[in-house]
Amino acid sequence: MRNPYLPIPVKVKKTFIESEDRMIKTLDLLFLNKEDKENFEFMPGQFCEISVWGKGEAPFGIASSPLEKDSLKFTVNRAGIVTTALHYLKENDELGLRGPLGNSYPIELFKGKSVVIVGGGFAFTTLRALTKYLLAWRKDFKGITIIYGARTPGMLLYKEELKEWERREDLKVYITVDKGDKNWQGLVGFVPTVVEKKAPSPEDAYAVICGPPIMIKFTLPKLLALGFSPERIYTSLEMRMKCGIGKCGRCNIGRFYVCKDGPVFNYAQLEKLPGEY
Amino acid sequence: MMKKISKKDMNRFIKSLLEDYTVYAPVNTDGIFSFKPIDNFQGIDPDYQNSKKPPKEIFFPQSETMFEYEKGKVTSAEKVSRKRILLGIRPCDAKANLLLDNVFAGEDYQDVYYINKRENTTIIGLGCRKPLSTCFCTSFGGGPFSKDGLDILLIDIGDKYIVDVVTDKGREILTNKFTEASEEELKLAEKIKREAEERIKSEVKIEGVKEKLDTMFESSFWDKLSERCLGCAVCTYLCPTCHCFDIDDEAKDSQGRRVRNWDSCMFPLFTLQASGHNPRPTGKERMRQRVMHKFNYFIENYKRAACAGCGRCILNCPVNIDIRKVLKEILTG
Amino acid sequence: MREREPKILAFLCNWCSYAGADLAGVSRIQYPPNVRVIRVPCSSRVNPLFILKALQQGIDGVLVAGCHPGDCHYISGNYIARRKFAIIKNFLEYIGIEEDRVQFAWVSAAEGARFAQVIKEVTEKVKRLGPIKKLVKTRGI
Amino acid sequence: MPEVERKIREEAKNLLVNKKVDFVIGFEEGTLPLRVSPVFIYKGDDTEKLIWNSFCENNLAVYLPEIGDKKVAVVAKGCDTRSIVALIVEGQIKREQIVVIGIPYQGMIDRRRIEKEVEGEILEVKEKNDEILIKGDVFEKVFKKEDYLYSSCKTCKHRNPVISDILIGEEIEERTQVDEYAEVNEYEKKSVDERWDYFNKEVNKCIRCYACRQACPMCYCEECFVDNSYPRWIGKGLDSSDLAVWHIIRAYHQAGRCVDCGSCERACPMEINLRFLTKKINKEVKNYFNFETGLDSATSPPLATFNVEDRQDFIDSGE
Repeated sequence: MRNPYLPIPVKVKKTFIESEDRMIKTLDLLFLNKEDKENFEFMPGQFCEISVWGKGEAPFGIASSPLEKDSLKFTVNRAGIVTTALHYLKENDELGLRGPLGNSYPIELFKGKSVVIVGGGFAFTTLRALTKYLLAWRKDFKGITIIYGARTPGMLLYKEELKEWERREDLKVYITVDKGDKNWQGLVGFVPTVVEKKAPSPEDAYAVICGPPIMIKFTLPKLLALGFSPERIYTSLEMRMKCGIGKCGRCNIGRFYVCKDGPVFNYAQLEKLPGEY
Repeated sequence: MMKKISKKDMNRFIKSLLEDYTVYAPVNTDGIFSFKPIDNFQGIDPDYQNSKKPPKEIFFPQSETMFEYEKGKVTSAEKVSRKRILLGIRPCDAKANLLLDNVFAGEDYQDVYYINKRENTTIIGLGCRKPLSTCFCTSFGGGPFSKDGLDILLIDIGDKYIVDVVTDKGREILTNKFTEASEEELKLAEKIKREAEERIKSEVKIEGVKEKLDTMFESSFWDKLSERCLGCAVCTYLCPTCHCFDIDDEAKDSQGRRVRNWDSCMFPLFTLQASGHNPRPTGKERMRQRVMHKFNYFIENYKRAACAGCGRCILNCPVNIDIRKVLKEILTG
Repeated sequence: MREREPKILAFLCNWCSYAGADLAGVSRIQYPPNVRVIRVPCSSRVNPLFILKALQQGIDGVLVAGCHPGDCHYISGNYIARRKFAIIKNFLEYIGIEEDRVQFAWVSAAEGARFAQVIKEVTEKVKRLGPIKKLVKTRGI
Repeated sequence: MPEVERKIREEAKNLLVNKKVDFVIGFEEGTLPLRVSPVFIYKGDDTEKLIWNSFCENNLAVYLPEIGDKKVAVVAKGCDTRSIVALIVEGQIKREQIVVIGIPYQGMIDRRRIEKEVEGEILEVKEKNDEILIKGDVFEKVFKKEDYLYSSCKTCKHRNPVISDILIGEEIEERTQVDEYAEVNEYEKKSVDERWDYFNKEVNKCIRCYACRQACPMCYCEECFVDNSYPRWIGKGLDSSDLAVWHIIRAYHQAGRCVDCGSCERACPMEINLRFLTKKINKEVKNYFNFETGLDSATSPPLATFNVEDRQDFIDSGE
């Protein structure tokens, strides 16, 4: 019987500071054992529990796509003990990893359809994984629209990639900030407003939305007004998690455990659940 | 299979088991019973009603090392070094273990810590001759002499026990001191059983509770119910079916151990996120979660309520919140 | 067998006792090397939890030292500290922690020699008690 | 119906009907013998639920820091009123928000002691003057109330409410002769190792349910030190060192704040002798600062203030 609580060893390949306040960092990890690497199969939307030896364990969405070779990325916002410790790590430091855990974005459903990706702040991590995945299989999908907002230009994640995506002809990218700076030439305004203005077509389309609760709260009605049905709006829930496998109880909402039955849900599902998230 | 054994021989039998097994039995410490490993056995204390802390802790200890580590080198503590006997547990708690099995040994992820202990334990239950007025096991399909979840059930008929051997695991430990019970003795056991069952007066109606709760999430009932609650974890820690836990590292530098400790949905910290957001910010949501989880969500997932009717939460709540009353109010209110 | 040297933790207030320790140092006054110093802004900064945490981790004795009454850089910090220490010290003794495990002293910036003397006395007392056994956390921290 | 109970209902009804308060916190019939349950009454008609007897053991002041801007009447014994004063002193509640229904009382009955003295389950209880009649399956027994009071009630020197807006019942004569620290003094005579062994035995019963903390009116901290994650002071398991630190600091944090109502001990499912800890703290607070909690709302809590002349015999001052 495999012990689902035991982490497998990984090490830091690279670290990268994402945000101007230096509070968000991306870690790229490598598996220490070949068989662990081979067994590690995941899809965008899933998450892992990362152990920092001596500090503890915390859950993080996987920010890289399974199609990125030799890369397993996690973007970490510094908040508590584990995230602070993660920020102090250097190349080749060893860590523990459990996962992949939870469900993923329903990419099978997206095939042959358009996808609208709406993200805010540092919740863009698994959306990056999703975007990379969709772009790798670009022809399998119709239109792809990305709407992504952050407080300031310096707080946007994956800046280089965003630029690259903006240059591409086969996807629409709208980057917005709450407050620009002197070099900012893009959109200024909150994500819900941008969604309303740019009005991505709901026709044959799915929407995936991740961000702070307040953003989701105001974006959701806009998407519904545009004609997206609740069954076609997906999101990933944030909950305090520990075990990651539906035992420890804290991420329980209704009959579901967010770690095991989620974190990805559509709004038709969420409407039937208690609003405790 | 019905056998019998004299109490004297029973004591010898348990002592002989100590050679190969770790035997957990109810131990009286300053008037409070708990299941502890024993190194001698002189019979069950006549004052024993039930343990304060439920025997779930034999499989799911309140504080348990999952593994030790030194940097990346991880040594798991999942193995059980010795086989175990759990002696004297009450049928309600045995039933509760079956409910916990759903969570820890269900269809998806297997909790090896729990399963290893469970599989390596033979459970000898002791029927309740004198159930308390707070006992309501019969409301959940149990009873003072229910055999569910037991390997052996003991029925105290005075100077001897009638030994109801329920499983092969139970049969395996028997010795030649266990002899066939006579017709008369079995009749006496039946009588004792009947009398005990008649003593259970707390009938709690469970049918319809789940359906009623389906409609009650937004009800003001939860405000009313939670206002007197102090927000401690007595009800959840003493509950034989509550299974929530926290995972914590106790370490110095990069060397230490990962521990899991019981946790409770009654604590605000249970769901508090690093951002400061708490999906269950007040006592109302937390009380609702406890009741809903036991009598709605659990039923939806596993077809039965997460309650065995042991009455511990009733007896020990510092402000006398009585789950029987709560369930009644849910149905009638 | 050689006796194990006790480990002692000293919380020294920045303005007086730490300066006193400094003076002892620059004056080359000898004192036992058993003390590890944590500099705190004021003796009132010392939460009794700090003391307990130290004992939990196997520190054999704790000293808290601050300015003499009336000399506090923050006017009244040491007066407040004195009240806290009165309670915690008596309480720890009451529950069975040996009296000398936790000690308090006033040492001014001018008292280099006195600092050395205090450390000497504290060390001797703790040595007499032997290694700490109570309250020590044996697994993790 | 006892006179006190009738008066409580009457006064509560008046307060609610005349909209003097938003709700009344009192006691209602419990579901078990020897038990009552705190209750919140919002309507005049519901005041019939209110009861008063020798089992009203909870300190209802525990609910007050949570009332927000509501106006609340609370049924309070002597110790409870001192908690209310302490909460006012610490700025947790405003005096004008609270209508204190004060009840002088001789003390509450230690239900656990009674339970331990009978064979089998108690099924019925009657209170009659100075006596408690207990009935079970096969027994009937009479207990003299005075002999079965909670230990905190037995040594209580402030049985009359220190503040009250409505006083129900006659004031009773305070006991000035009891030695409230007798147990502490006895304990102090033991050797240091004996003391540690007892302390250790008691705290090792702890299951970290925090009922003691939750039952205490003074434990109103937004986040308790044991729940801090950064720094994380102690482990959350059952390590006896962690249990010791939890109980040391819990008691220490009560310095100058504990009214010795005994709620923590009654709430504890493991029956840990918690008062032997807080009582020592109270003794030293009295000793060093001549302070008793909750007697007046003008004096600052002793650990929030100082006196230049405070004793410092435990400090090496170089003199």
